[in-house]
Amino acid sequence: MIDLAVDALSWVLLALGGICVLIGGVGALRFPTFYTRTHAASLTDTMATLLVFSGLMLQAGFTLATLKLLAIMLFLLLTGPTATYALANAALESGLKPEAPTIPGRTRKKADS
Amino acid sequence: MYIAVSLAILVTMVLAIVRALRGPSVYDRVLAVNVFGTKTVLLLSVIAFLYGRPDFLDLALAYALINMVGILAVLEFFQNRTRNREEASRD
Amino acid sequence: MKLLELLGYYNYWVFAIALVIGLYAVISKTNLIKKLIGLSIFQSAVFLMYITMDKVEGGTAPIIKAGVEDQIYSNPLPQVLILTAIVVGVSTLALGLAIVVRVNERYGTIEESEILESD
Amino acid sequence: MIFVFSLFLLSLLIIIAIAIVQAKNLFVSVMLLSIFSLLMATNFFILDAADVALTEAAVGAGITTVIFLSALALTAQRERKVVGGRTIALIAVGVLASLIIYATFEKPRLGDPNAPVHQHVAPWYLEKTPEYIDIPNIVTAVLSSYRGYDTLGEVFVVFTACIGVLFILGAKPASLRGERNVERAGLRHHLIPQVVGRLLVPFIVLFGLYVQFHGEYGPGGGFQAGAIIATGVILYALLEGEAAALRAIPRSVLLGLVVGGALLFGGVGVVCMFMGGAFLDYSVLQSDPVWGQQLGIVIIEAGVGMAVCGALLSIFHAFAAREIAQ
Repeated sequence: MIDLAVDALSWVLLALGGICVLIGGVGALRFPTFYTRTHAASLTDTMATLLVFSGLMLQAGFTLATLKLLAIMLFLLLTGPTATYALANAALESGLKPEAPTIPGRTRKKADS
Repeated sequence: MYIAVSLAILVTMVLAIVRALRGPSVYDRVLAVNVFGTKTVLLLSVIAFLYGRPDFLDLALAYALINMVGILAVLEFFQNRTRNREEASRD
Repeated sequence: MKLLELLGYYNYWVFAIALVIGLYAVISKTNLIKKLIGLSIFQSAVFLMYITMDKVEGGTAPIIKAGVEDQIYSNPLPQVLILTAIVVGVSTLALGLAIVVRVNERYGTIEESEILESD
Repeated sequence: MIFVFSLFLLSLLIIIAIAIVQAKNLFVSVMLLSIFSLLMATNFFILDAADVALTEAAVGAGITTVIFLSALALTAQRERKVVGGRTIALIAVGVLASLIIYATFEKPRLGDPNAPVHQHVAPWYLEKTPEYIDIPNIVTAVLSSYRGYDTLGEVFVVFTACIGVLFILGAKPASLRGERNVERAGLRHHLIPQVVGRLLVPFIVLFGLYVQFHGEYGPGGGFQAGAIIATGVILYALLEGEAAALRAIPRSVLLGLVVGGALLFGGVGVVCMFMGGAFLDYSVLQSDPVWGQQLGIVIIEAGVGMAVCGALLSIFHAFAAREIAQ
């Protein structure tokens, strides 16, 4: 019973993680400017990592693999946002201005008012 | 379930590659490299479980640790380039 | 099985195509760094061919699991050759880049055609 | 199912390779090259080569990018437009590709257990390693014991390449502008990479040591460990500036590592000869031949790790010093 519940929970986590990965990937492709794309990409760095690795850890049980998974998850959670920061900073320093895009055919009423 | 997750990761890898190929700026390409790096770590971990050999997680651990070095090198590269340009314009 | 048979040649095809892409960069690009990049693609293609040869159907990496009988293991020999070749590859690449850096200091360019003109 | 992944990843590999060659901006090429390396490592992993994948990861994720970027900083970043000569090259490589693909139909398909490669010495290695050496990782056993000569040769190639880079880049550039010779600060004023990076450096070195000494039991060994530890020190150099890294590990220590590692490898071989065995036959090192083999492998791997780590770091410092001097 407990086993089944743990299995089901890990599957739910894995599925949610997969969905997060996909959403982040689509965002990194579809968003209009560089800085918005970093925002989308960071979703795959943090939330997806958390969900997928939690799911895998539940599957692994109490083994050395769980410890390794925990280490990988922690390091990814540390390095992912740092790398994104470094990249955004490099772009800013080299003179890429964060500007709101003007999309033709679409008026941005809220921003104007 | 592992297969579904790895398929999702593979699709995201393709999206990242499309971003890397389309650009438009060099930073977008570096961003794609970064996304691709994290996705590789995820994929390797899931494949290790799919194979049933979770003791091969060392590879994913290696990538999780040293993926950032390349991006930091990019930051330093741009920083030095900007500084050199400033110095050149001041001279 | 059918799919596997098709894939069995696919790895070699990828090897062939990646090899000639690298070769193309080496012979047709005049930029010296681009040539070195082509060379490393060429090198990676060769690595891929060797590693493709080591795979045994139903096998696993050649690390003996204690207490498991009649497990099939992949061939360790190509792995040994390629493992050392990767590290050697990066150090020779660095040597090539060092020469390119000196060429740039001497001639002020890394384009092969311009170097030949100025000589 | 795993083979479908492999098919997919290999197709991506081709696309990336074409994009690398097509890109006019060399920086973009280098970035795509790191995606190429990631894909290659995943493919190696799927093809059961965990050791090779770990090597590709250790080298491709950090060191290759760093060395290429240093070289780009010292030269031009964009490629000039080329005219002519394209068609002949395209035809030549097209013919070559079709010839190779035609030839592959003679090859055994992927995973064929009856392929000639699997008939020669490999079954002997797989069967006799538990008896003669008794370590689980056969790749390490073959690398350092059965084919120790090869590995010694490779270590000397790395050594020679390192000496070559030091000779070529060590000479003072003719146009050295004296007052510009300032110390680069690194990324010292970036707080977030500073904090996270400082946290990571000891873990990277620790993981490198784990890979070094766990190489007999899992994927790993001297080559991977050397590259990983070198990456850790390079991270420190990026964060604190190159001079700080040189203060932590001076040039003399690096050279000592390179020379000492290569000498340690050769020295073990000579000691084996003095103790009555053949060159690099570790069985004579202890009274029990299996113990002797294991002792020999541990020492050899340590030598390899020292030499690789020292060589890669010396190369990095040679490029970085050139950058400051210019």
